[in-house]
Amino acid sequence: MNVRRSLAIAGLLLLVVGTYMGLFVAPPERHMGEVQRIMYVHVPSAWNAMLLYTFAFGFAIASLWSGKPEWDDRLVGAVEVAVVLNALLLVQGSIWGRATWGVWWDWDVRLTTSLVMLLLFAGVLTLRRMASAERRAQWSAVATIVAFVDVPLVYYCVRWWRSLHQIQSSPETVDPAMVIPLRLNAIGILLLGVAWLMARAAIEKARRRRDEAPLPSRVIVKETAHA
Amino acid sequence: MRVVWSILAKDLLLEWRERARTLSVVLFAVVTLLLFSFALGPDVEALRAGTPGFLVLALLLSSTLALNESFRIEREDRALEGLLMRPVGSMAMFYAKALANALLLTLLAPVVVGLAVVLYSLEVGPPALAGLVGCWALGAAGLAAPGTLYAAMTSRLKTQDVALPILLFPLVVPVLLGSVKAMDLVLFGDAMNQLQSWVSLLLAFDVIYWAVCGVLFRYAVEEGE
Amino acid sequence: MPEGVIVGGWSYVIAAYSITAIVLVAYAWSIHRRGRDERGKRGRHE
Amino acid sequence: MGAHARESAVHASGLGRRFGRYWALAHVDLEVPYGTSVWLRGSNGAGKTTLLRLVASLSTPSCGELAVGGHDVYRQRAAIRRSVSLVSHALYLYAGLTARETLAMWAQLGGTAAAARDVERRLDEVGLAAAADRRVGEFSAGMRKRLALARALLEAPRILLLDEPFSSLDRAGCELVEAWVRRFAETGGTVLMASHDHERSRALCERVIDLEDGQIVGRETLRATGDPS
Repeated sequence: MNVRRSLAIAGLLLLVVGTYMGLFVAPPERHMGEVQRIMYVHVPSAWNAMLLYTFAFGFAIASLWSGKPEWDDRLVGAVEVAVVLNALLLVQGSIWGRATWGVWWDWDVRLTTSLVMLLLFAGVLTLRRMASAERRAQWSAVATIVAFVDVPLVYYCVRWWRSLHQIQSSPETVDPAMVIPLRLNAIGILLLGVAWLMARAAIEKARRRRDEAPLPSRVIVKETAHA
Repeated sequence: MRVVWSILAKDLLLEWRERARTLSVVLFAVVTLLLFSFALGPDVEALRAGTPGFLVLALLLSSTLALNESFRIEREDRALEGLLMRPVGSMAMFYAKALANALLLTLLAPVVVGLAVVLYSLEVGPPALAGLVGCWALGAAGLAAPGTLYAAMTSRLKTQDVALPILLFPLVVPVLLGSVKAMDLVLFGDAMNQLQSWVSLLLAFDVIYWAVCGVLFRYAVEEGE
Repeated sequence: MPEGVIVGGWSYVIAAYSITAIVLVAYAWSIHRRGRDERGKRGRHE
Repeated sequence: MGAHARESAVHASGLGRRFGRYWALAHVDLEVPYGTSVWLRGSNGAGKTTLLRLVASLSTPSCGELAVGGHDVYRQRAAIRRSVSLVSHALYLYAGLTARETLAMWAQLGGTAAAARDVERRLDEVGLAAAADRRVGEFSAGMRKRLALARALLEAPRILLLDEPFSSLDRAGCELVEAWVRRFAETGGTVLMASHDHERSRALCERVIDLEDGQIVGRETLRATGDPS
């Protein structure tokens, strides 16, 4: 509880500072002007969604390997938080697109990939809800692994399908005044995300416990022999 | 291997015995193709340009029918559980079921591709036809692997008719794109020599998912704690 | 990429940041509420 | 107890299975030596089917130990399944296959040449020789049951699990099952069966386990192992 709370508070603080710097300290970008400020929340959302999906993938493997339900708790935490960030990513990307390309949606590689990714992992959460208790953990892990493996394939196929987009700009090539808010926000969302992951895992664990009735007390066995 | 073959033979025999059901999958694919044509209006040029997309969508939509059907026979008298009780190994079971599904979906190709050639007055020679069927087969294989894995899970659910498509369709976006583009290049010429990269994308998807799903199938069919 | 600088655009920035803030707060609240519900239910069962 | 595990066909201690909030089986301690026939007695919902499914390794225990033929149920499912046959409520039959095809496929899956040669004999034994080439879908409930029994025989198990073997069978069918279980037990096979047919079960089995609400409430020894009534 304490770890979770301090992570959340630290994350929030970083996020506030990063956002302030991103909005008011960092200079506007050369071509995109003020619109570029969306990047300070957009890119961190993307990084963290990917990172949390990767966590989920790791948890899925651990869950199948060990059969321990704790890994499944963490898995649902990671997937759920990542799906929220992923949905945000799409909305931010769409607003950015409207401002720079003049359309809400462009079949851009990363935007399209993140839409497919959202559908894939929303599918994991749906399957989870439909599965019976005995199979829930295994099915969630299976679906998570299958979905995660798909992400690079989707990325490459969309890229080949429509390869007319800007190349990824690495933080080294941009102004340091831009790098700092970006990093602050990235770490802020990461800490917040991990705190949520833990909170969500705790909820799942509590739900599991609630469904576990205590073992009934042992009855006395009557022995009879006719031999 | 022998075990894979005997389960596969059983599936194919049952498929043949219940050919009325199998035929309904074929009919469904044909109807889908027709509907796409009506939706796009009678402009032959536009229809012709859209052929690869229509073909792959017909395949995709009929695949969920075929996949659900393939597990209905296993669920009816819980026969899948009977197979589990034999020293078969879930991997062998997976490959048998997935092969049966891939074969069945591939067998749709001659009918649906043939119909498309007639409907959209495509001018194709034997090499192009072979190419189309080849792309179709690669796509069918790509659908069959994750499709078999997911159908094994969703066949236990009351919501199986919805569950399978919402899980499967986003997953097979690479298969869809890959086979549409590959068919497009086969049909309308491949000026920049891109066919190879699309075919290798399809192959990569097939290889990865035939391997991964084979390993994971066990967790889809065995009961956990 | 278009030439020149995009002028204005603050409204897009504000929209993006507000939506982000709303979604993050809403999710935090939902986690909090679900956690509280779960603790409440457990109390009743035991 | 642990030392006996190797010699017992079934060894369970503290075995439990939970479904959600409900314990279908709890505190089950069981020691079944090879060559013994055990009758699981109890009303519906007492946990008989759950116990049989656990022993068959189709279901995973929620707690406790379970070894079948000396193999641990958590880690050695494949080995357990090689030595165990289950005839459950669901008969695991494909409606579209004929009786002969069903058995032939099962023999192939088992992988033993002896089983493949046995197909005709087994069909004859359960009185389905005349119907061998008809599809299972056209069979009556009794015929389906007989086919499932023939299939279980084909698997040449060391341990036989029967869930209500007499249900949906006519008199002749029941007698067939009785003769068949008796022969299996005489050749050293181990039987665990759940049944509501008191008379037949009492005649067949050496021991009785009473189940109630998921727990063993009584054990009865009817006669010494291997001693025909």
